Amino acid sequence: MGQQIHIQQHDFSVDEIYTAMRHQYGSEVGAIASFVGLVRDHNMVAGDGGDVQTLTLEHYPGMTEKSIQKILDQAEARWPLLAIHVVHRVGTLAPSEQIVLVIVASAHRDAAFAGAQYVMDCLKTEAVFWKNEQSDLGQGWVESTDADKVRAKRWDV
Amino acid sequence: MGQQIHIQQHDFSVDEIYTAMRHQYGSEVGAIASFVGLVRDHNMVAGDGGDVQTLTLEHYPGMTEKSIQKILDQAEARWPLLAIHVVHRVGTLAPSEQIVLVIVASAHRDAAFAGAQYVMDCLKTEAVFWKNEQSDLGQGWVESTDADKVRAKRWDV
Amino acid sequence: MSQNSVVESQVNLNVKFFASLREQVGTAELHLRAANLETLLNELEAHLSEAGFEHLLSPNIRMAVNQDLVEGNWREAVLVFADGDEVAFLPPVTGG
Amino acid sequence: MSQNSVVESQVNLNVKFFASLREQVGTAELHLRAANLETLLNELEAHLSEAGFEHLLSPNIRMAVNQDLVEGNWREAVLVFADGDEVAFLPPVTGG
Repeated sequence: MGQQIHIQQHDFSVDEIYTAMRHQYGSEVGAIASFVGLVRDHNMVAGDGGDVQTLTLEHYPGMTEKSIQKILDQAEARWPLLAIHVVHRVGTLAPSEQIVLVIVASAHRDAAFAGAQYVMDCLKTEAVFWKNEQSDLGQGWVESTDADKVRAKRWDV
Repeated sequence: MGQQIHIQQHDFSVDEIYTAMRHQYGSEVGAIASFVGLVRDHNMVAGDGGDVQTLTLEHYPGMTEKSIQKILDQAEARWPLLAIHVVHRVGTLAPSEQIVLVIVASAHRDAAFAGAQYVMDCLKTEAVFWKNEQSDLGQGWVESTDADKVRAKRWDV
Repeated sequence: MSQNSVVESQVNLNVKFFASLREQVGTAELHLRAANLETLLNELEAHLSEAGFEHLLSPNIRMAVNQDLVEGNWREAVLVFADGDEVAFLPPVTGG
Repeated sequence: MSQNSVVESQVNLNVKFFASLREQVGTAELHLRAANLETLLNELEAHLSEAGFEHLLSPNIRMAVNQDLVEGNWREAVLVFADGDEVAFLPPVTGG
């Protein structure tokens, strides 16, 4: 299966990645599911009612890629996927900016959807990133929520 | 919620639709899930081992749009969605061509994923289209499979 | 379509056939006059081949009037038509 | 890292702290010498503030050696270090 993982400060083009994936596997591809996460202005950090001004993402170069690699290997073992491409930004982002892209190609729609959702759920709880929210009232570290953990757990057989 | 339904012969640009959706709701949008279905060369019609040369989609103008509208209304009632855009092609398509796009924006990733998957599952079993596959060995009408019906049924509460 | 008409008069109907059914009945559209479902079926039997009419009645064919599906088994429905009604017969659908 | 060493000698370690823990201990990286987990913790206690060291030991902090997470409770693990090992302390992660 084709796996690509990119951790980068600069923005990404969904179109470029979609187009490359669509053509790489020709008419074997019946389904491409994708997910983009964007910075919301809604505050996630408890005890701070301010609007989000910026979100800063920190990572651990090397280990972060390994943590994502492990997630993609698990997805590949569970569903018949042709390709997964993950782009995850780090650094300081403003509201409306793209944070993450997960895009999955498969012969079958169910596998494509499940693969993309699985990778996103695991990114929330297992990928080695940290998020700091800066609002007009202060700053704080974002943790994965209990709901995130429940979502990731539901994939355990 | 912003709903758009387009039934058309010509191809569509995922990028244009994604970009418009991303900017229309500003920083309320935290998640955009999308799905593209493409023509596979793998034959779906029983008793015919030939490779697919073309796929012809027929619809019932007016009623087809209504059938999709109903699906989007159901999705909107179930999840907190900001926008759904469906583009579905009709006419004769070659392998690798784009058939359908479902793209859903929400504040939350679970709603975006569920909305997109629900709409796709219902399109398979409820949307008023017919598909005729032409292979090098003949032609035949494609029906939704039992698996498609099971997938659509799983959304019934 | 009105289900409350007391007097059932013959009206003009556009009758449409789609996809595999269109192929089986050999036409995409018929312009017929009928007052209700019973008289429409008589007309259809008269205009279609025996095989085509049998296909129309097969269990997987659904009926729509003015682009609304007739709920349940349309063969047992009580339908009185209004002038210009569009009646469509649909084989199993699949999109996506 | 080798868990089979018989002789445990002091080696050079790069010790990294991330995100909220980096803020709490007040540094991103320390270069320390230690032979095993026990001597490393002694070094860390000596180099960090009392509050910083307490944060390091709090239950939600995980440890990685050479970018592999130490499974289970790292505080109870038997770890013998090799020269140049990279030891990282990670607060709860979240991506996506």
